[in-house]
Amino acid sequence: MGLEAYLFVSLLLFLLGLIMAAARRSLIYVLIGLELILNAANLNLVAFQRFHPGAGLDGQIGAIFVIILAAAEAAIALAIVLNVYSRFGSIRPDDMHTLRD
Amino acid sequence: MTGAELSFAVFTALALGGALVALFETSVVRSAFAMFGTFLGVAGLYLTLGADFLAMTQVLIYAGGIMVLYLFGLMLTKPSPHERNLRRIGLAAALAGALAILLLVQLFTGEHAGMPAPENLPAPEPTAEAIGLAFLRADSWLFAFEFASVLLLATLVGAVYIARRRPEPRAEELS
Amino acid sequence: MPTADFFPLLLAVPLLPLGAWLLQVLVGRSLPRGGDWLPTGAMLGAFGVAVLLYLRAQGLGDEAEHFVWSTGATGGGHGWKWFVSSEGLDAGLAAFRAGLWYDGLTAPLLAMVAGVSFLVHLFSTGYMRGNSRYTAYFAGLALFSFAMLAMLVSDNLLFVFMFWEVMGLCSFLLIGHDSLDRQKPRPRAAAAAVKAFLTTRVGDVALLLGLAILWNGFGTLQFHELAVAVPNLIEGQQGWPSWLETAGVLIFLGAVGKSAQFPLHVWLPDAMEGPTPVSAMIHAATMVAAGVYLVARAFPVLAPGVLAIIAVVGAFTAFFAATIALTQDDLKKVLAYSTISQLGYMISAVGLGSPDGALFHVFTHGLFKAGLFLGAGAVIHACHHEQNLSRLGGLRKRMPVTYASMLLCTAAIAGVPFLSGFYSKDAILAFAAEGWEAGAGMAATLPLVLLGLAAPLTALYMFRMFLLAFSGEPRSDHARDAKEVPLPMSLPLVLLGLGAVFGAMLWFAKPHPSEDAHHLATILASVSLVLGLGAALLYFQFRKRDAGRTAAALGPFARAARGLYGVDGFYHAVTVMPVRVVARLASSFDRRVVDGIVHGLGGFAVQLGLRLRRLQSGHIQRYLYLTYAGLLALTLFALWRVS
Amino acid sequence: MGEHLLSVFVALPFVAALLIALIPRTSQAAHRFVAGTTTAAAFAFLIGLVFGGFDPSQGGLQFAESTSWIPRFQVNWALGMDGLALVLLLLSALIHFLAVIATKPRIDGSKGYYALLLLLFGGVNGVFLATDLFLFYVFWELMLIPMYFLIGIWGGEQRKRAATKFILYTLFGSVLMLVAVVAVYLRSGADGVLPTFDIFALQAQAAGWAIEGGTLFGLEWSTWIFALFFLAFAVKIPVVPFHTWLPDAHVQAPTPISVILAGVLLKLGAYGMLRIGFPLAPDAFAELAWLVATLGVINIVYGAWVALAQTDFKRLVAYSSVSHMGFFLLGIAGVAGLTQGAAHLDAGPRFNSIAGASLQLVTHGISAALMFLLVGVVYDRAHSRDLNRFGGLGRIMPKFFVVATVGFFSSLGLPLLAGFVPEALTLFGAWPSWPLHVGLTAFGLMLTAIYLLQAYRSVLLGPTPRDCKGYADLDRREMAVTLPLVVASVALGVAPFLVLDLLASCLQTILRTLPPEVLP
Repeated sequence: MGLEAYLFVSLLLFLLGLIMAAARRSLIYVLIGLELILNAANLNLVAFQRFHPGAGLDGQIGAIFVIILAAAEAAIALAIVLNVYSRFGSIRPDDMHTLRD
Repeated sequence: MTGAELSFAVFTALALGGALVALFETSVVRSAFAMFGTFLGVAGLYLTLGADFLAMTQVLIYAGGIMVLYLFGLMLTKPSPHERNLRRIGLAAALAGALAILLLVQLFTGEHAGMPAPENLPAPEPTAEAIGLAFLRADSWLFAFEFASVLLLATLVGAVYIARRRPEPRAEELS
Repeated sequence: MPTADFFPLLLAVPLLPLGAWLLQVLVGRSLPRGGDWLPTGAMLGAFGVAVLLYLRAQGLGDEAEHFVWSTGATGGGHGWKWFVSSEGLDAGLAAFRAGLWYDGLTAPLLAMVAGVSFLVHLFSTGYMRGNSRYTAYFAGLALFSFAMLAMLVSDNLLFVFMFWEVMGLCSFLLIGHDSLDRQKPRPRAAAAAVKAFLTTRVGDVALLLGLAILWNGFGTLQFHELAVAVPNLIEGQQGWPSWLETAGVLIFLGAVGKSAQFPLHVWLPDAMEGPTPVSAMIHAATMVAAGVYLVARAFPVLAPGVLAIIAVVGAFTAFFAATIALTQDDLKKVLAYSTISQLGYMISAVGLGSPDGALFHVFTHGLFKAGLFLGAGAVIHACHHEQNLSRLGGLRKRMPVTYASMLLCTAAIAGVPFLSGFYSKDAILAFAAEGWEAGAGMAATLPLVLLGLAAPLTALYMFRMFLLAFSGEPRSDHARDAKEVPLPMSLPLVLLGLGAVFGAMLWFAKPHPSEDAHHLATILASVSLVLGLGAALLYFQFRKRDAGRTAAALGPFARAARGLYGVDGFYHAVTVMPVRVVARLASSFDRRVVDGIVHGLGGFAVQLGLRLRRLQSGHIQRYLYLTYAGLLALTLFALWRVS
Repeated sequence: MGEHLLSVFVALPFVAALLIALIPRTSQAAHRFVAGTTTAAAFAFLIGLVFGGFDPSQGGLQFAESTSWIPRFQVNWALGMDGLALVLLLLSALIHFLAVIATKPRIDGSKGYYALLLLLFGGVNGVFLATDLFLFYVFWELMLIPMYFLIGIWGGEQRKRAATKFILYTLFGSVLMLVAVVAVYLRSGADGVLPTFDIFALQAQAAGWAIEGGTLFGLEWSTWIFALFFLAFAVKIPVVPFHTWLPDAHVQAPTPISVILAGVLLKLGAYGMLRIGFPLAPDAFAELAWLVATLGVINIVYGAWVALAQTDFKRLVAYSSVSHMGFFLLGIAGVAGLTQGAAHLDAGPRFNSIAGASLQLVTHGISAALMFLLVGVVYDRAHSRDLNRFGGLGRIMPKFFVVATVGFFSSLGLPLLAGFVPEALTLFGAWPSWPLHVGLTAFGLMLTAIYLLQAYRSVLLGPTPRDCKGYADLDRREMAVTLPLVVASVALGVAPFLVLDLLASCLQTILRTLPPEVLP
């Protein structure tokens, strides 16, 4: 399969994550959307590295770091979600706007 | 259809299908599990790209670690049931669509000079040892690697600190 | 040649009053008698030194007319660099050197100015007694004398200008002196002071520009260097360059302001608001003489066209002011306009090509005008500040000394033969006649005609004033109670009366007009005197007309003259009011438009901020949408750049 | 110590400010003492330099030092002193010292006040001494901040508004300057050499930039540089139409701060013009000199005319500052105008012009400071600045009368007082290049006399209103503040060489930075 095929898959994955993060009504969904976006990015990284002879392993290593960050992000984000839940009694983003000017 | 094409098709279907289900599913738990499917599909795609170590990592960390994290999160919060699960999807879809069109146009009309056809690619080699060495060699990624471990440690502490239950004033009392 | 001690002596003349001024300002109020003896004594000293120098110059005999003692002319490091003192630098005014100057014209003038100043000081000790700001008054007088004396010994136009400006400040302070009186402040004195300063300032600014042109043309402002440089330039260029003519006109404008020539004469009559000795100082020794002195010194740079203008303006002023003097009822105002008229003679003399003659008249005029003003001061003092001619009269018997002194001075200014004024005025008329004989057209004829007309008028208005004040019967109680003034005041009167008689003998550089012109002038002057004196005697002595009815007799012309020909009102309408109006417009322009734009920009920024802050709603997903929009825009941009 | 003389000098006020910060809040006298001693010591030090150590015949930098500060960008801690800097430093030290004395012995928050004053002093010193463009910029910004607080905290009723206006205006200028600084820095490295921030190295290169600068939006590169620097400094000078912050700031600022503002801060913009503005873009400056001259005349005439309509004493003096600083602009424009003909003239007018412009900085610093002190004296007694409310103060306050007369007539440009010499030098110098402008300036001189005498009359002459009758004459503190300025004004008027000797060589060096085709 060519590079375009992978890029195409990655693009679709990215768009689905994007819609999900923006349109769903629960913080958990927003986070899931973000995970999809990260996966799409990782797929790009790896695909480009594969189709770019002489690139070494940098693409994959980059992807590993992204995974590490994703793990950290998920941990922190979910902790925040818990905190939000205990404070607002809800995890709907619409219910939270105390950061407003 | 060659074996490579077949596996690509299967994993793609798994990844995108999972994503679609996650997007439209009303139940959070099911949505999370659909995400699990996506993770696995992406891991398979890594395999087709010859990134065996990365595929394993994906399965272990994402499917194993992060997934569990989400399930815990779900269990500790009360889902908000029986409501329309998507709002303003039109706007999001429009933005995403515009972006998609732009990128697709670029994808299929742009030139990809220097990219060899898939059949000309060298056969993939096992990568685990190379990655391990790259992480541990001082002139390579050692610093970033160590930094990542520090980050994870900080995350661990931070997450515990944030999620700790405190007798907090509730929102109504704040405002 | 100057002897070794000449420079310190010359320098001492202005420095003595300067030192007195400094002491007066610092400690004067704690001295006995308010320290009045300090400047008076210093002036006496300065006068003594000036006389010493004068005698030394006189010792040169026939040389006395032409000699020049100057630090600049003799070189040898006596001139000093004023702007930048280091010797290595010679760019621009860094090369400017100032020095002292003493020649046959300065010698008698310096002595006259110092002497008159001293007498004014002396007179003031009596006249100003009991004034609430006695010390400050004497400080002002001392500084005034210093500035005039320093101007006379300067060897360059820039220093002349500087001390001339200092004189402007002194006249401002002294004219406004009464506005600060502790008991009875006179606001009109303040107005007069401001008017005097501003009117002369017009000329001063022009003069400064003129000096700028001269400096950039010649690289020097020293008299003797200019006197050499200008003919060289004219020879090289076959004629007077237009910039030099411009400079000449500007310099003359300076003199017009300071010497109160038409059209900038309006300040001088108002300056009568100052104490009378100050008027004597301004009119005789200092301020107004400075203008004449300036054009006389700048004579070498004045182009023929400029000289023609000067001659006509001066002659017109002489005539114009004489007509006004005829109609004034205020003792001091008559004298003020007579000064303007006489200054017209002097200025005109420069224009006619005789700076020597002009300074000669400055010299004699200084003596008898000081006598007249101090005499007027004595009259005013004796009559309890009554200075309206229609309420004076009959003072001859009551104030004999004043009467005698005033008579001599009046005769001198009217041009009675063998008195000092006769010689100097005669010389000026002779030059006018010479110009008329030599040239043709208006520029040659007008000065002679106007000056000739002014001569009988001078005799007429002076004797009118004199007779109204001194002869006949007293017309008010104040005049009836008048007593002769005490010695400090009468002594100067006597001395100045003598000066008015013999002053002309003290002058070195007698002008030498041609024989024919001289005869013509003598005839003209004599006829004028007879006419003027006769008319005055007829009208005021024998028929005892008083001042008020004189004006009525002269009809509409006199009314116009009484209204000063509307010059003051005209100035108010075309200069003062527009300047005020524009100022108000400029101010509101500044607030509304310039500042308005600034505030408008500020307000715009604030409004923009208020709009933009709505974007920060606190809704995470709205931010996400914005992020997407940004992403879209970036993608578009990237694709556009690629293609 | 020897080779770090200037560093020590610059650091001194900062250390003193720190010291004040350590003194307890209540010991006001100690704060005052530290501030007074520091400024007085700085002044004494500079006077000492004049009499020994500083060589006025040398045009270049003296006591220069340079230490690498940010090596990555070739930023150096580079200080150096020449005649211009020395003269302005003297002025600044004197004015700051007098400002300390002019402050009432008891004020709220004296700790912060004096500390900020010293920070301001240090910043100003740094600006005058910095020979590294980046360092110059840093000090430039550094000195704005204390001024903001000094106006904003200790000012009048509308102090916050005025302070905000001041800081926004000046920051606007600073931002433009930053752009120009960076542009010049990058340009200096374009020929394969290391880029530099050294002002004098940049000056040496600047002549070359004109020829192969390229254009941006249709304007020459060097024109851009000049325009940016000019705008940056124009706000500070201030040039009409960027002047409206000045009257507001002056009216709201307390008297000592007004004195510093008029006496020192306005000079910084002018100093920047002389040191950076035109030497770094000489050809653009020569081309745009007509504009500078025109703006100068507009400043003179417009400022005077607006001043004429003011009834607020302090506003009037503020506008007179605007008017007087116009002479500076005219003076520096006179340096460049000679390219349009007048070939028979040597460098004389050029020197006159720049000497007049720089001397104007000193004399205006003195006379404006004196004028603001006079306003302060009147305000302390009447609690009003309305000119129509006073009158006849000369009768009841004889000492004030003398001081005020010197102040007014020095401002008016009376010979033998400070104001005259620079005006004459400027007019003499600018005449060959800009005769028309000089002619119009004469009109401004007239207006100056009018508004000053009008104010003089309504404050000092005439009858005294009843509520002014009880005013006390100047007390000892007020005499101590005004007398040095009176003496300085007379000294400079009688003997201008006192200052011009220090300036002359330095100014000729600055003139030499103009490219040869501009010089005759």
